[in-house]
Amino acid sequence: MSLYVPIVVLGVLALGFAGFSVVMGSLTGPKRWNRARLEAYECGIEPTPQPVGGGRFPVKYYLTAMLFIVFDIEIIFLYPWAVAFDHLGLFGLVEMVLFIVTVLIAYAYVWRRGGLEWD
Amino acid sequence: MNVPTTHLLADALAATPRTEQCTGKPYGLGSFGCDPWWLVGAKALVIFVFLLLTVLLSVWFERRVIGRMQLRPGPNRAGPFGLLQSLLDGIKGATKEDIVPRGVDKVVFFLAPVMAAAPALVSFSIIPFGGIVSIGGHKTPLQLTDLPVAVLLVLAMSSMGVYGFVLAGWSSMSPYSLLGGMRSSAQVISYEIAMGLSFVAVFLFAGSLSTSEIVNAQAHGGTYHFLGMTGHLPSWYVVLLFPSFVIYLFTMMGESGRIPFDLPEGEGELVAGYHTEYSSLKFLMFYLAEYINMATLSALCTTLFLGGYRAPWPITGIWSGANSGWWPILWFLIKLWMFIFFFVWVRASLPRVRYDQLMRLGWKVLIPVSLGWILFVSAVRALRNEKHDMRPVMLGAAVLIVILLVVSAIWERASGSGKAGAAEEAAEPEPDPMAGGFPVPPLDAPHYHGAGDARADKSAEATRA
Amino acid sequence: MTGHYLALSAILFTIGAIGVLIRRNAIVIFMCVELMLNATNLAFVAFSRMHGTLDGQIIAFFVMVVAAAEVVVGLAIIMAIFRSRKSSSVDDANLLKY
Amino acid sequence: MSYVNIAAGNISPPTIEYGKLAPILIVLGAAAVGVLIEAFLGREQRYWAQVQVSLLGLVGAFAWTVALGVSSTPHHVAAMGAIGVDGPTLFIQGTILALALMSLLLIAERRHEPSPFTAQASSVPGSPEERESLVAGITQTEVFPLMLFAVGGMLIFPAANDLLTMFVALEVLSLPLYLLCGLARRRRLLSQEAAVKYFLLGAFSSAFFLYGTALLYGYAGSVRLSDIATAISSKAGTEPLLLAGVALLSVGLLFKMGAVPFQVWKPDVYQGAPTAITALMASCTLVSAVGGILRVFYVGFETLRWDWRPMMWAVAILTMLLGAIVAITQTDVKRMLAYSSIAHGGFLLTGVIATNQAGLSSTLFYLAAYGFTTVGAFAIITMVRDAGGEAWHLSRWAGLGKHHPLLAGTFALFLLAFAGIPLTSGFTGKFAVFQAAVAGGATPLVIVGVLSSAIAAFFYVRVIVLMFFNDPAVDGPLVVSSPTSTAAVAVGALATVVLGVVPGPALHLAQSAASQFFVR
Amino acid sequence: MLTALIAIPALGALLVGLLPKDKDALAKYTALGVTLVVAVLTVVMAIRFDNGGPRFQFVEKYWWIRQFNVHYAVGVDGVALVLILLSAILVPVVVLASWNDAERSGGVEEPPKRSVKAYFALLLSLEAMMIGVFAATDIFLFYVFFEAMLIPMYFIIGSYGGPQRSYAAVKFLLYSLFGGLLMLAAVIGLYVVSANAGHGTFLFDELTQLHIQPTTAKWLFLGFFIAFAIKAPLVPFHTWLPDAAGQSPAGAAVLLVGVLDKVGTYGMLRFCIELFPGAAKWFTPVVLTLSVIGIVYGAVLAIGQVDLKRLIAYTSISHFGFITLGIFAMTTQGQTGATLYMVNHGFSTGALFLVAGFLIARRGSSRIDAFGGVKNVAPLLAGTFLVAGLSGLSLPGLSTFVSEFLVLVGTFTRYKVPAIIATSGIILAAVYILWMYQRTMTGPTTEKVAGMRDLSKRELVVIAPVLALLVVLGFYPKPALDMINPSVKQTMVRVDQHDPKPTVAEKGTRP
Repeated sequence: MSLYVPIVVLGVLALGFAGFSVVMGSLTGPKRWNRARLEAYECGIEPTPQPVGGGRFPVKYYLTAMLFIVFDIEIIFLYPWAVAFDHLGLFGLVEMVLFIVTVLIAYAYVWRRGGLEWD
Repeated sequence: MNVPTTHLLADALAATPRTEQCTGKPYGLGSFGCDPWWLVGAKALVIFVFLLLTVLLSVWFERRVIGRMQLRPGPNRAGPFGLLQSLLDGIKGATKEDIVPRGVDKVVFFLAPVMAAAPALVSFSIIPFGGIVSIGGHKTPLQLTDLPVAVLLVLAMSSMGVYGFVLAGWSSMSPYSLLGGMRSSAQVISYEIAMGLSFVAVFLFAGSLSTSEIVNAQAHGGTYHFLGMTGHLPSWYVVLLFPSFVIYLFTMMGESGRIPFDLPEGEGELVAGYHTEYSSLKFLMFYLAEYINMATLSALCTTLFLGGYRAPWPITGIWSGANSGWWPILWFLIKLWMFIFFFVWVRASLPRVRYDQLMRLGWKVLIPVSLGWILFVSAVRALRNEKHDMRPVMLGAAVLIVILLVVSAIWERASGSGKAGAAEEAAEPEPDPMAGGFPVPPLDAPHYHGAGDARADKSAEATRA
Repeated sequence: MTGHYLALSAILFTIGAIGVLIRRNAIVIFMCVELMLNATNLAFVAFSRMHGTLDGQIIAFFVMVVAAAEVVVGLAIIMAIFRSRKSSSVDDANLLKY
Repeated sequence: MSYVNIAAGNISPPTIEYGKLAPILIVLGAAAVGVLIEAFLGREQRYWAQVQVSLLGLVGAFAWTVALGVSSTPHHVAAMGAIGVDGPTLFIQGTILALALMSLLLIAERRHEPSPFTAQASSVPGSPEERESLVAGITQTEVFPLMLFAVGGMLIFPAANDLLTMFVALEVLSLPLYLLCGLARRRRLLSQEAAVKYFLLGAFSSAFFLYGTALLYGYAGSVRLSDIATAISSKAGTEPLLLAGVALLSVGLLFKMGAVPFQVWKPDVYQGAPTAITALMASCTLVSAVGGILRVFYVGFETLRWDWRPMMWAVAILTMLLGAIVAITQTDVKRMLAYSSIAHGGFLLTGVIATNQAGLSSTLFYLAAYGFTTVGAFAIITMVRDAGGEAWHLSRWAGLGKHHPLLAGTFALFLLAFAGIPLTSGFTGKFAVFQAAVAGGATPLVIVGVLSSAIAAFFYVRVIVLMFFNDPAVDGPLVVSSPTSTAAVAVGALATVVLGVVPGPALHLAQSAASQFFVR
Repeated sequence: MLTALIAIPALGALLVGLLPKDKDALAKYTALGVTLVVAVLTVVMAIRFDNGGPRFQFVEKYWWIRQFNVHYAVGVDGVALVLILLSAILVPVVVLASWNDAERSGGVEEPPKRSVKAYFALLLSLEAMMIGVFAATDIFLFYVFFEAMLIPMYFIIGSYGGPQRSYAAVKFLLYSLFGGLLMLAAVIGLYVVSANAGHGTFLFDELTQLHIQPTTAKWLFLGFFIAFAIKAPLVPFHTWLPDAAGQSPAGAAVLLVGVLDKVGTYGMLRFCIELFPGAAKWFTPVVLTLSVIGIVYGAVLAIGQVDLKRLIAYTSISHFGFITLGIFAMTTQGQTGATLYMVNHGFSTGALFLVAGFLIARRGSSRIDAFGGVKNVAPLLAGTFLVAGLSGLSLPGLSTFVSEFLVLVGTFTRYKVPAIIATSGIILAAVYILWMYQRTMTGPTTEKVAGMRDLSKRELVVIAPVLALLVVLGFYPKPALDMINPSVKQTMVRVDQHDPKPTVAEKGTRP
């Protein structure tokens, strides 16, 4: 575990710094109340009222997130395979080709069905 | 070890080279985890300070360079060559009013900048600055720590950072911020896939995910016959795995969210994206995160593709001591700043791309190309491991690649025109993607395919053509 | 040490299970299920440590994959019913009865 | 402990016996081809291409399974022990494939109006988008690859020799089914509701399965069934870890087959899903789930018999009784068959509890017999139609025997088979299972089984009464038959009669399949 | 030979079922032809039956389901043969009797729309099952016929019966099915016992050699007995019979009460007693009590009935009490009498139902008070009704007298009190039969009855042979008795305490 301790040390340092800065930011600056300034900034027009919870995300983003999950998981499996590749011989190659081809099939489907289109 | 895949993966993880821990010989994973606590603290602090300095410096650097490229001087008042400019900017930021708009989700609004900045800093803990040196009697590597899964840490931290952006956008309760946050996350995760894929070939050759091991693996490239010369070429993966490197460069730009891929904060459309509502030091935290990310990505690229802290080939040929002692830090910094310069250069030269172009590049070009490249590399390597004659294989692969490229180019052209056909009809009432107050994609809507109605037929014809 | 992890995993699993049983929003129920899966992952990794074999960690990979696939399918289904009914409460889904 | 300690031994590449796994691979391959067809073929050509690919895939896999069974004495583990290729497994897989073929005939049915499946699952029922797609004649063809994926999972599930593979197979078979459930064009809200319920409960139960797996892994240090069995027999006493693991695992397994108290999803899902999909679930999924239960309890927990048997007794008794009793009050024909399926699950469990070779072979036979009958029955349900789709309410079936004696007669045959009347396959199966159970010392269970059969007979008979002895409504439902669904009905009826009158060959097959037990 | 007897009606059923829709007449003639062929064949077989020969004759045995050790094994002894004879003779009679039933059934108001050929196909398949059930010497096969038999009967009652037909049909089916399933459990139990003894079998011959634990035997006996008691029907299980017989068309009622229910008593005699002699003895007091209750209870209820068919059905319950009494008296006389009683009851009740059917068809109602003074307008009808009725009350000279006498004598030799009580049944029988006759046939002719036709030729042909048989067997029962006696004696050998080779089970229950 000791390998991870330095990361924690640096992480604490980073969190401390960032937290400190954010808190300091609200303390050091001047406070001049101005009604207009507290509105959401929309280039000067009347702000659009936002529903609680920040409104809804366009569904495209969900789609992207789902696709990301699919591919990210592919990567999970690719890494150990890559590391052990030299030990696995042709077997490793064949299996991974099958695996990647499978993912590519899904990929082709999504592509053709417009899952990757942005407008 | 019973399940085949279990078997395979377990073996794979176990395959990290085993060395006695803390002997320092050979230099690798085994050299880590034996520092005394004060050394760990000192190293962490040094990295922290180093990063802050890098940010200050690179902000100045960027402005100067861009200034030069645009035939103007850039900041030159504060300090020699304007070096203190960015520091002063920071101080000024701290004295500005910290505006918390009405209606924001206060807790998240405060947390978001922290979540953006902190992970960026942490990534750097696994970047090797150099080999083993002696500090206070301790032999210790010039690297905070290393893990068997070091590169994953970087990916994990960049994903953590995304939370900062998304939450910033979400908590601001403003349409621009929200859209910026969403875009940012979509962009980062899209490019993260390609980035993750670009690493695979590196791991394949290095046989490890540990950064120090990867650097080591690039030291001894074996003997390559190059222009009739036999020598120990520094087998940097930038040479060996050039396509991976190129892909990484693209994804690096995408991940950093800088021009030409700075869509999340595209001023023209989104004011300032997810940090529109931020001011004062909170805003600076996002700023900080961006520049640290830039440094991290550059450092990672250096480590994975440019032999890390190792001196480049001609120097090692002349000077055998170039890779020992404290010298490697120099080589590392040179390479790092090369990349930072590259970032700046790109920023100065290229315009911002459109969002759909950005996503298209990520999803439709980088991902398939990297998958193909992985298949190719692994096939070649597997066949070489099995002692096959590589020349016909290479030839065949080359032909195949050319064919694929041509086909995909034609395809792209064709689907592009199909898209144009569809766009032509955009005036017609399209199915409203936000119908009923909730966005569900018409995944199967006629205009995506063919058949159905006249206009879809047209586009289908175009597709077939 | 392993015991603590296991206890935590059991607690998380129970929280998830109770959540599934008492919550009414389909998405929340679904998240509770995910919590259960992650509790399982924790148990696997803890056992893996205990036995000194890697199997448990590998299994965790597979569980993640499955969980991801479930997310994709589940969200699609829940969205479909949400569009039709404008509600994701399972109490409103009451057409099927004994 | 750090990574260094974990690092062990040399890596030797695993081996995979592709030949022995071919049936699974063929089905999954066909599914992948199906996805490609969806991606690259024009809308008009998709339907036929999909039907052909699915048909070829299933027939090919079936042929290969038969070849595997015939060519050599199958008793191997494949893929480093993850998949067992043995007699019972091949029998179950063959059954699943045959039943899937029949279900495919129903799924491929496109003669009814536009299609029983909605073209766009995401569109709101009755919305302009939906009408647009209807006018355009868009049909749903993704059901074919989805179905093939599900069938692939079903093939792996009973073959899986370790719990992880089993879990993955469970999900591979479940996830497409969740989606398929929500695709009904008629009665969409019901269908979507069924999908959500099935999904949430299914995910819930698979979490239990997984936690059980984790506990067993903690107990035995491996998820392989044979290792667990070894651990059970070598470690003295029964640890809480083991018992809790078995219990949680059983929850997941019993859920899939719909045993009480995990049956709640079944009626809802059977009712809401498109009938062709219901047929698939009622036959193939049940076969697969019971196959998995057989393997887990016969291979993994065999030595623990005395601990799980009481639990299974209770489950079996409750399942038989509840299924039979609640079915009586049903007015929806699919819902009634769902409860009937629950009751049949109870009978199947009787065979499992027998834990002897006869129990195994009789359960195998019962699965085949029940599967064919149930697909046939659901096929008939798709044929009896009203203006609003299938005539689901039982009252609409009144007097069907007057106008359509052949159809009603066949349905009556299926119902009689469900009830277990001699000379139908249902009787032979029930007899086999009960006989095995009595031989295995579960006589009281058989008594309960007999009682619940008698109760169950009531509602089957009621339907027959309705069809034959009641007067038809003036605007009675139409019978819309087509070659494919008629073929499914014919096969189902034929199997029901043949397995009832001359069950010898099939029984022989089941027995010789079971003669070697499961491979470890 | 036996296979042919089973196959011919089965094939006939298929043939009739496949005839074109509008060929009703052809269907009728085909059915009649087939049943006549079967009847002739059966008579031939009865003649060729060797009374002194082995117990089971015309034996056939093939593997059916090897995995279950199930054989297709048929063979007849005297008891089975006379019952087959009964069925084979009654079926053509019924076919002829219900010549127009199918069209007319379903209540008077309903238009004739039932399928004619289906009716006759069902009748034929029922005949196949009935012959099969008596011929089977493999218990599994017996069970299969036993259960499968329900289906055609169920459809006959349900489709062609009276206004309450579906209720009656369902009640009939569920009762029988319940009993059947209990029997199934017992059959399985029996098999497992035999398998545990080393050789799993369903063959009757081999099972009788089996030594069964007394407790197990009692449970198994109960399984079989309840099934048969429901079928027979014995008193607590009888409630389906009046409904089923009352609602079914006359012809079917004949078969239902005349033959189908005999399967129950036949099963008691053949299986309950022979397979579990010890248990049978142990249960004898209970069974005797039930029988006696049945005799009296059935008779009393019969007196109170206002519906012709229901009345006849209740008389049958009383008669079945006599049969079980005879069987469980465990004497040769009693059992021979009981067997003969089965045959006679088949004919006599058959005749009653047939005549009642003629009456009802004419009047359109089955209520007794709807008739009156029939003999004035239709003397032939009244006459046949009287003869049939008299056979029902066992008038000496008619065959039923012989059997009832044998039963009572046989019972008396061992169990005096039940026999004495049972005798009261005879008196009650006189009451219900004669009173019924008086109410329907005598007295002033009512308006509705006035136009009633007398028996037609067809009806005469139907009723005459049955009545003739009643008379003939009444004066000369020897051929039947000769046939029955050897089998019964063998049964007695199995059961009797003076058995030269007592079994373990018997020792255990010896008083």
